[in-house]
Amino acid sequence: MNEQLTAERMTPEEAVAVTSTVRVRGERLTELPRDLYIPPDALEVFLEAFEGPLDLLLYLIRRQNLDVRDIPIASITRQYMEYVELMKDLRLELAAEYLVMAAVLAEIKSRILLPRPVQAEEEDEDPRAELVRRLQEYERYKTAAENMDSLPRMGRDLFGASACSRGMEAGRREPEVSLQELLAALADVMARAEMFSHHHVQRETLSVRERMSQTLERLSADSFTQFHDLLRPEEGRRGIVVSFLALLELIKEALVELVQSEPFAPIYVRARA
Amino acid sequence: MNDSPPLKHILEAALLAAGGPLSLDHMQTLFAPGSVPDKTALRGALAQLQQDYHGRGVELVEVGGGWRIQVPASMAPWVSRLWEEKPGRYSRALLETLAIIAYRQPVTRGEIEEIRGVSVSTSIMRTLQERGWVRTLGHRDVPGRPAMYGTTRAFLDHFNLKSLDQLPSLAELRDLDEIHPELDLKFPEDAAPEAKSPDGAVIGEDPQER
Amino acid sequence: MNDSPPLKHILEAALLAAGGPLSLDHMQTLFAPGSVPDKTALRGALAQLQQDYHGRGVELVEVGGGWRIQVPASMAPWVSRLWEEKPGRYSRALLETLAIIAYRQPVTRGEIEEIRGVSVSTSIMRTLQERGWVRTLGHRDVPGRPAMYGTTRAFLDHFNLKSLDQLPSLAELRDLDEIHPELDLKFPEDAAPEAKSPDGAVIGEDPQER
Repeated sequence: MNEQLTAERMTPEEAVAVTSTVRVRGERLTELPRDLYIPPDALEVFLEAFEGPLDLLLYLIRRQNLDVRDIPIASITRQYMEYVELMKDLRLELAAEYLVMAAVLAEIKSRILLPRPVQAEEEDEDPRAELVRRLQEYERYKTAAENMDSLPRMGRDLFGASACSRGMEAGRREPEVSLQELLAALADVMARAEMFSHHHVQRETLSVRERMSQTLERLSADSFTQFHDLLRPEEGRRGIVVSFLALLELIKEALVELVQSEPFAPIYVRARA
Repeated sequence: MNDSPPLKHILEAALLAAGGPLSLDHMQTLFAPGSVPDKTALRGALAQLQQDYHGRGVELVEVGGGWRIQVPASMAPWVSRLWEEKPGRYSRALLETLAIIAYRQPVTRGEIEEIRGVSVSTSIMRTLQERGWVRTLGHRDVPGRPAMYGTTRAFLDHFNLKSLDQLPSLAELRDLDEIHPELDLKFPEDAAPEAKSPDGAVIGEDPQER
Repeated sequence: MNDSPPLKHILEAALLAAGGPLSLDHMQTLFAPGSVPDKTALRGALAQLQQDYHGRGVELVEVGGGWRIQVPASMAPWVSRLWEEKPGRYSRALLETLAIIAYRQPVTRGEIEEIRGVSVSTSIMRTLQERGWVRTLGHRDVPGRPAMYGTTRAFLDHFNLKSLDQLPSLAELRDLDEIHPELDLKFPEDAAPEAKSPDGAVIGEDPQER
């Protein structure tokens, strides 16, 4: 596990475990801040490992096994300033936030040092309260981030499972059409046809049209079909009339021809080739 | 590694995580030195897996590149819908053509064009036939022998009609705007401008429209 | 569809062909109209699959985006060797930012910076959005109209979570004054003071407090 550690993941404690010689701007660093036991060389990595002033403060407090709510402001402030000075010396990109925090600490320290009237003590909020709240708030998300990092996650602990499905390309789904759409389209075209063309769309009996289609389909150009085969008695009188009208319409439109060899002989029908 | 899972389950996991074929050599690289199964063992485990998958939603096959877990062809009816595109829409031209065929069948393409005032693209006729709503009934016995079109049983089924009779008559259609004011039927002046070129010439359809 | 395969095998095929989570709604679209299983049936078949996979090289889990077949962590020692490259680690800055967004959403960049005490780099926000884990939910109606961020379904999927509820709970904030009463504790009955302020009131964890 250790060799996988990167600077960003290295905790200060882990950084402390490494040792060699520390150099600042090419010169040996002779004077280290008090309480700052820094592994030489790892110093820069160590300082960069902090995610900001709150993180640094938390480290200083935790290192002494103290409760966040019981910060010894004086000593923590001193230690904090030493780190900040060191960061300046190392010319680490020192975020302005570190300096803002230094000011906050100095302010708290001064308020604690100032003597306060005994009566006022109960009403006055502990000057550390706001800082403690922020530290706690930060720490809970810092912990949440660590917890989140330990959740099993895809690509590291878990892997997607997939099977080859080549050859099962997407079928295209056919568009849906409602009857209303169809009728609206026809109404449109009719309106246009009436205005613009000589063509007259007449009132039609659709059953005749339909039967014309059916009849045509049954007929072939190569052979004759008996006329009475086109009529289906089981459809009743109306059905026969419709079939007959369809046939007449087909004859009128010269789509079929009739053949009868002699009067009363069977009538044959065939499609016009 | 005493409680290492069965070899076939390790191979199952690896094949599914890989999502593609793994050779026996590649499979061997997954194991820590000292616990690499030989190829006979691998083949044995793969044969077991193959048996486990019998009749399931996946199958294990040997392909050129090694062994692969794949979805059997029998699952295609469901699986292919995974990537189905959202249904598109038919163009106005197609709907008008379909409506004319339904009401005027048997009808030739020329007659449809005459009614619509614009040409009917081949792609529209092909789409309607591919969809199974329109078929060729025969050919009219005039020069050029144009095909005559009519609607099909599938057309009736789609629109939930028992017969064409159930379509409103043209006369009723004229009052459609009263029956369904929401359809907002247009007067010719407002109608699709494609139908009107200044000289009344037939304007071709947009080849893109379906 | 009389000889349609068992539902669980169809789902197995679809989930493995998809290679990612499928919602119940999406599963239903795989079936032909008239033979769409209801969600109870789907859940039943998924439960059976889950059982079938018990102790195998794969598992079926429910995550934010739906149901997914995945290779369990127990197989990682072998399966992770499939790829030369190890998965990248996330920086603490990224993880902390992500944690704050996950637990505090909707949250602005300014609020994240306030909690962390440092500025949040633009590249972190961009990385989180490019991975599809974080998205803009809207803009806070204050000067500058800063964007509010929240996590996505892809975030849940990546971290193997069904919903945000499944995230480990946040540590409680404790009051500064508690530390002093604690020193006086003598009996266990008085223990568990964490939740109490000196006057006995329960200190709620108000996420909005600040």
